[in-house]
Amino acid sequence: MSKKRVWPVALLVLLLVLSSALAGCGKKSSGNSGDTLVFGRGGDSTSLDPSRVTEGETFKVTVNVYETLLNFGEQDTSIQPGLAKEWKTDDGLTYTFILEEGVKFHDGTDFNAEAVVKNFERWANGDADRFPYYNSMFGGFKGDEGHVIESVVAEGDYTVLIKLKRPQAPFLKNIAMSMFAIASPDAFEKGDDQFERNPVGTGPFKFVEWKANETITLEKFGDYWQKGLPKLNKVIFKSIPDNSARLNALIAGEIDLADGINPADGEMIEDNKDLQLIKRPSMNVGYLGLTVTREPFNNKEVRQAMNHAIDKETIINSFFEGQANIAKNPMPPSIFGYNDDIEGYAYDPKKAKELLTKAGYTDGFEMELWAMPVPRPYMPDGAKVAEVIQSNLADIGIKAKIVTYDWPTYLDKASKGEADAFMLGWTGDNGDADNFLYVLLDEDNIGSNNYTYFKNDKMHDLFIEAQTEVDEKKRIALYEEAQEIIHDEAPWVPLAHSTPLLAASKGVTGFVPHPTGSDLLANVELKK
Amino acid sequence: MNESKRILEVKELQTTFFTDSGQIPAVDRISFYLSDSEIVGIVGESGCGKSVTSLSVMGLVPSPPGKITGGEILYNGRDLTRLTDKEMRRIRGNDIAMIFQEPMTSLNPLFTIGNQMIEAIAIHQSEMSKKQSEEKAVQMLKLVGLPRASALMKDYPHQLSGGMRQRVMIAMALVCDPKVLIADEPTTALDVTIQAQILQLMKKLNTDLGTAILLITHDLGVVAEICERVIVMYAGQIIEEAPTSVLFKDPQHPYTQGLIQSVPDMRLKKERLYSIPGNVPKPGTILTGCRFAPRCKFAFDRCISENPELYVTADVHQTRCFLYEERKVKMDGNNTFVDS
Amino acid sequence: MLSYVGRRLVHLIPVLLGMVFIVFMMIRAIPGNPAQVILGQQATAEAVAAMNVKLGLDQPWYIQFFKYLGGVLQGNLGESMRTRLPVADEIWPHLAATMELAFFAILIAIVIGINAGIVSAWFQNSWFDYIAMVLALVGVSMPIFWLGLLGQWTFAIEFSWLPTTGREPVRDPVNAITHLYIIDTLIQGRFDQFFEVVRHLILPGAALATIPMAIIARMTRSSMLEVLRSDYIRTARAKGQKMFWVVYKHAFKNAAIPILTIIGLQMGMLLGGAILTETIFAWPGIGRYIYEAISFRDYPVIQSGILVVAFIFVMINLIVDLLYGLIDSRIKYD
Amino acid sequence: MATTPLLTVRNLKKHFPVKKGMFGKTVGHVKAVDDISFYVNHGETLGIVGESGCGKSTTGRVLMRLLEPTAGDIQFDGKDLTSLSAEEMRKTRRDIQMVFQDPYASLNPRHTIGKILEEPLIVHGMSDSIERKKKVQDFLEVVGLHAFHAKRYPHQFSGGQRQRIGIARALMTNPKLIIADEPVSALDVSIQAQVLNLMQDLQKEFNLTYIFIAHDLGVVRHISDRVGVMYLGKLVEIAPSEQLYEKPMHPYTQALLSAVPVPDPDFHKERLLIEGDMPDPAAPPLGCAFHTRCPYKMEICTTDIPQLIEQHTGHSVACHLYGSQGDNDIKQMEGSL
Repeated sequence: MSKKRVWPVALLVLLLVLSSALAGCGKKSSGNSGDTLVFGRGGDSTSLDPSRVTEGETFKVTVNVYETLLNFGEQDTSIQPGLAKEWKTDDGLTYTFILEEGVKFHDGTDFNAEAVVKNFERWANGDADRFPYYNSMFGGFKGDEGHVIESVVAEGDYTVLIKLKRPQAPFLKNIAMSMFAIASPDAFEKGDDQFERNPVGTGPFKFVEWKANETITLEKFGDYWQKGLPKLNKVIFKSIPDNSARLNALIAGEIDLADGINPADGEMIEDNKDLQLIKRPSMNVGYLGLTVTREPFNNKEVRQAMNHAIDKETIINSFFEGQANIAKNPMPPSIFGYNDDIEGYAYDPKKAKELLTKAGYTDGFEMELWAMPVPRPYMPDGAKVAEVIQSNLADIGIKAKIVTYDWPTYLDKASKGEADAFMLGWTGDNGDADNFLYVLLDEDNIGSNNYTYFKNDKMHDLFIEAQTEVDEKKRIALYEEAQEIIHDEAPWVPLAHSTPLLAASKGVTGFVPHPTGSDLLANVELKK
Repeated sequence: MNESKRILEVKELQTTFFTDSGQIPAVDRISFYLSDSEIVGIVGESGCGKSVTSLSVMGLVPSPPGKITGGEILYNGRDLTRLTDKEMRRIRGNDIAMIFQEPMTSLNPLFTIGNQMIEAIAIHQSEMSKKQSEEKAVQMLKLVGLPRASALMKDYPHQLSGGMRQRVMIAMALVCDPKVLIADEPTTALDVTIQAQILQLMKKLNTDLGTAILLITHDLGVVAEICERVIVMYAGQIIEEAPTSVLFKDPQHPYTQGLIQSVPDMRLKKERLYSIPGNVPKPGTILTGCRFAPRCKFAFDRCISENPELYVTADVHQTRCFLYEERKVKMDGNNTFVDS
Repeated sequence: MLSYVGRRLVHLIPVLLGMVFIVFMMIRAIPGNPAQVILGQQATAEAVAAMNVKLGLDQPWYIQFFKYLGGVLQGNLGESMRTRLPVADEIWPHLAATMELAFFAILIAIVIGINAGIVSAWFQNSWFDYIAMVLALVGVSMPIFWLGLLGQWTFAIEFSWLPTTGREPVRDPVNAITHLYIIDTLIQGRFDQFFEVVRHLILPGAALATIPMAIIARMTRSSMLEVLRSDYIRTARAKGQKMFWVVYKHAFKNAAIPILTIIGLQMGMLLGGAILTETIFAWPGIGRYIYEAISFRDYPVIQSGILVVAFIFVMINLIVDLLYGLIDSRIKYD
Repeated sequence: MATTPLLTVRNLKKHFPVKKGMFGKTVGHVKAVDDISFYVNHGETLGIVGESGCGKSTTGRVLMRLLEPTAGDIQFDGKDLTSLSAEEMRKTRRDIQMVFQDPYASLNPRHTIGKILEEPLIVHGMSDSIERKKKVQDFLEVVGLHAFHAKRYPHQFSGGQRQRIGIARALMTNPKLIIADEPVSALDVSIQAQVLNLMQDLQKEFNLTYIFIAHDLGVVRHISDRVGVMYLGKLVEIAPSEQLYEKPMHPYTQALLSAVPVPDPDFHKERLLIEGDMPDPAAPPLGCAFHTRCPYKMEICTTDIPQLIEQHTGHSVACHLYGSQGDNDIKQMEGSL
């Protein structure tokens, strides 16, 4: 009998030996080779032509391949020189850009004023399907009534004149957006489809290879016009969808830099002597939208009551792990025009209850509370946050039923005004107040990004005025006033401005995270 | 009567099944022997323990739940119950072979006849080359009367009729020249004309090869046909044993008598069959007194409380019945218990 | 045999047509507009309308359906709405990645699952049986998510034996030819890379193998238990055959058909892509490809992706059916 | 013997198609029952014997129209069963009942015996529940069980008891004819005798007519008045049982009888051993189906199918050995009885 028992044991031993034999041999790949940086991120790019997409993963790559006429500041959205070393305007209608000389595209062709003109013509002659961002930022295309740009002309080899039909306040910020990067005309003239897989820009890195859903590889552009840059030889963007797996890969040394770190992992990274935690300046807002066309949220007092009822601090401490600030306005403090004088609605259930009574809802009411189905930087765990809100509301007698849909459905239904109250957020594109306030709360955007259907004539006038006002100070005053209206009308419960987290191995230096989420890697070095 | 060697001797064998509802002694202290070249029948109804007896000898009692819990099985003087697994495997198929009731399911459907025949040779005669084994297999198939033996080697069991399969089973059992063949209901699943062929074959092989045969059956006709000696089992015990001619002429145990008279005789038509009242007991349900007492019309008080021994009533005849204690009772088996 | 295969392939056509139709209707029934998703939250209504025209989504569904069908019949699987690439070009690298992983996983599942099942049946009610079956039960109910991260933590971080994610060493990428990296590295004689590719397969392969392994083990056990009770097993034992051969030769071949069926089904399922495993291990497989297409309402990719997966599924079943005949000569195809 | 038989079967055939190929084309037929004719008189027992695959069970099922006959007619009690509608046939079935080999398989394990026995009464329109229950109890007693058994379930009974229940169920509708298909072959010898005796008692008590299908020649002889022998779908011999067993004419019958082991070691009989197996029913031999195994095979046997011809009073045989005098017409047979 005992002999019979031997062989299952033998099988187990065999399996163990096999598995350890396979595993034992492979320690070598964990060491870093100093000149290649592997950047682990959540998703793949959809295209490498930044003008054709709206999605952030593309810009993470293209910001290193392409350059724009103007740049944002290192960690803010101030306007800095880019391919244009100088620029000026007198009336806010005609802009003159003086270009850098001696800049080459990766294909060896020269960057000059003609190339800039060709890029702008390409966009202006397109349509909303091809260049969605151009459409939204410059009000349409050539021939459209709303199209802001009158003309783009070259004056000599290194001067470009851009004339506008009417002043556009955030024009320079728009020009600095990664979507409006200057590409080699030779390359895009070969056709869109070919071009978006083979990007040719002037950036510090040139494109090498793209394995869908896997890696995008860039390498140092030897003829880069800024001497001494880039410092790395190679950058590989690797898609690792799961946040925990990405962190594991970082700890294991397979990647050097990882974005999308769970707030909960922050502490662990700080404690790890091989890693560094990197905080990206916030340019987002997470909020609870109240659809003002639906009862009882058509009542301002009810909306204010909601603002008083929700305990933002608990939410931030519990689910953002402290990596966020309490929001009181619809845009983050880093944006010019932020009204810091506004006093946020304090967590005060008693007051909330009073407001409800005043509004005629002494016994509360029933409502649907939509919880975000996907984690976003501005809302790491929609379901959990919804539960807190639900219990906060229950304290003042409001019965909230949590509902959720898959993400496209959620957005689709919310944009149709089908939600009572919905969780959502926004990450700024160009760091302008207009990109938050007008886009998210103006009546012009009802049916698209104004999910609350909020409408206020005075506020609308302020927005339109601000859009054409070139004087920065005056603009700030206009936006501050608008924020007061919004605060009083309370179409939202602003929740948080989160600080997105990244992590890198200790050897990574020179990495400066940008609020827009697109990080320039030219100055990054990797030391063993 | 038997001067020849006792090749197989079972002494006080007890095989118990350990089930959730308790221990069931399927075979309860039975003793018998099989001499060289002899054909002995074990006859009985369902649940009497005859099949468990044969499986016990082969060491093939399904375990769990079954287990040999007592006694000895002596093959050429060696106690099989004490052998190791490996030693027992050397006996199985080599010294003692077995064939089963269901030729339809007893051959592996996914291997050719040749494969299964050669396997049997390879296990015990590893010195034989593949070619020799093949020749031997074909030779055995011919011996059991199968036509086109070499072609048959490549056939699968489903391509053969039941009778042919049983012949293959016999050929396979005899391929290593065993001294003992245990045949468990070898013809029950076959048609009568085929049964007749198989029985004739077994008898011939017994004569030609000298293989001793232990034939397990429920069919008294089959026993009468080829067995020299008969053991009658009832509810896990041997209740009577005698040479075939003696047993049929002078059955002593009331059960044996009843059994013989229950069978409709093809040669003459009786108005009414004799029938034993009651039901065949499930194994393990009767544990005190004579196992047959509840169905026995001669049963008296003692039969209910005490189990009779197996009394030797003549040189060659043993009966487990109080009526034969001290052989006081002599009866004429032919008409004593009939018609009443 | 050939006519049988032909007949099966003919029968396949209506099945696949029906599938295409059902998938077509289903993805259009769920809310969400691809144009909106492609254009992003900033898009204006006009832009969305223009995109709809561009994508042909303004047409009635039956016109869209027959256009798509017409394309498929000509071997054109359509073009991704999101990346604007032909689905046929895009799908292969993903399918190859999934195939490599799935074959590896099913191999693990078969080798371990079958042997565990056989030994469990052989020593029914032994400690091995109990432990194996408890593990199998746990295996079926184990969250892959948790298992995958645990595997990464243990084998990649604590012991540094295996890589955490991906299918190739990032800093030394494989030059893709067939996109089956095992083959590609061998063709190019890069045995160092081949070894790396195998190492990358182990963790996701093991995670993906868990459930099929458990299912195969349980199916093998029950199938073997039934077979081990049959008469021909008794015959084989009565011949004096060693229990090992009785079990592995006589019993296993007879128990193989239901096991093969389960393996076929599991294989089909694995080839359909395992979104969770592919997500945790950053595996660029077909599951993630289709999943992402669903989030983007990328209709052609969803349709063609599911069509391709269904086709593979049915083909595997056909192969399994043909294997039956190889195992059991009683099964005839005519 | 001027009475008309209870059942007369003429040229009955049951062919099963053999399907093959891509479109399930019928490539041949298994002639399970191939042109057989016989009759059964009131109150008698006709035994049908033969080896497995000879078509005896199929015959039983076709008579009940559980299987639809391919050809031929079945006159039962003045009705042509083959021409009845399904509804009429259902009603007629109360007069013809069947008893099966494996009573366990035909008893619903979830119903009590009482319910099982009541069912045929309900089906055939006996509406009074009390009366039905009374009848169930009566019949349980009749077959040697007890009234209290009505509350039990099939698995609580032994094989012999279950067969008694099967018989009771058949009797519930007061049938005229009972077709018993291997009713005792699954039973132990001692139990078999009980059931056979019971069947004989019931026949007398209820004036039943039996068709008794079995492979055990001893059992068939014991219970039958006349016996038919089937081979490969054909009736090869039919005769009063005495005559058939004493003077079998067909070589197959002779072989069959001589093959049966007799429980008497001193009985030595002349053995006619036939070689080989029954041919494949899907491809029966030409001419006489038995010629492949027949020791008396003649030239004609391989070409001509022998007709069933009455050789002596009531003793018909289908064999070329016995010439062609007489008439194989069934009417002739009836007339001479």
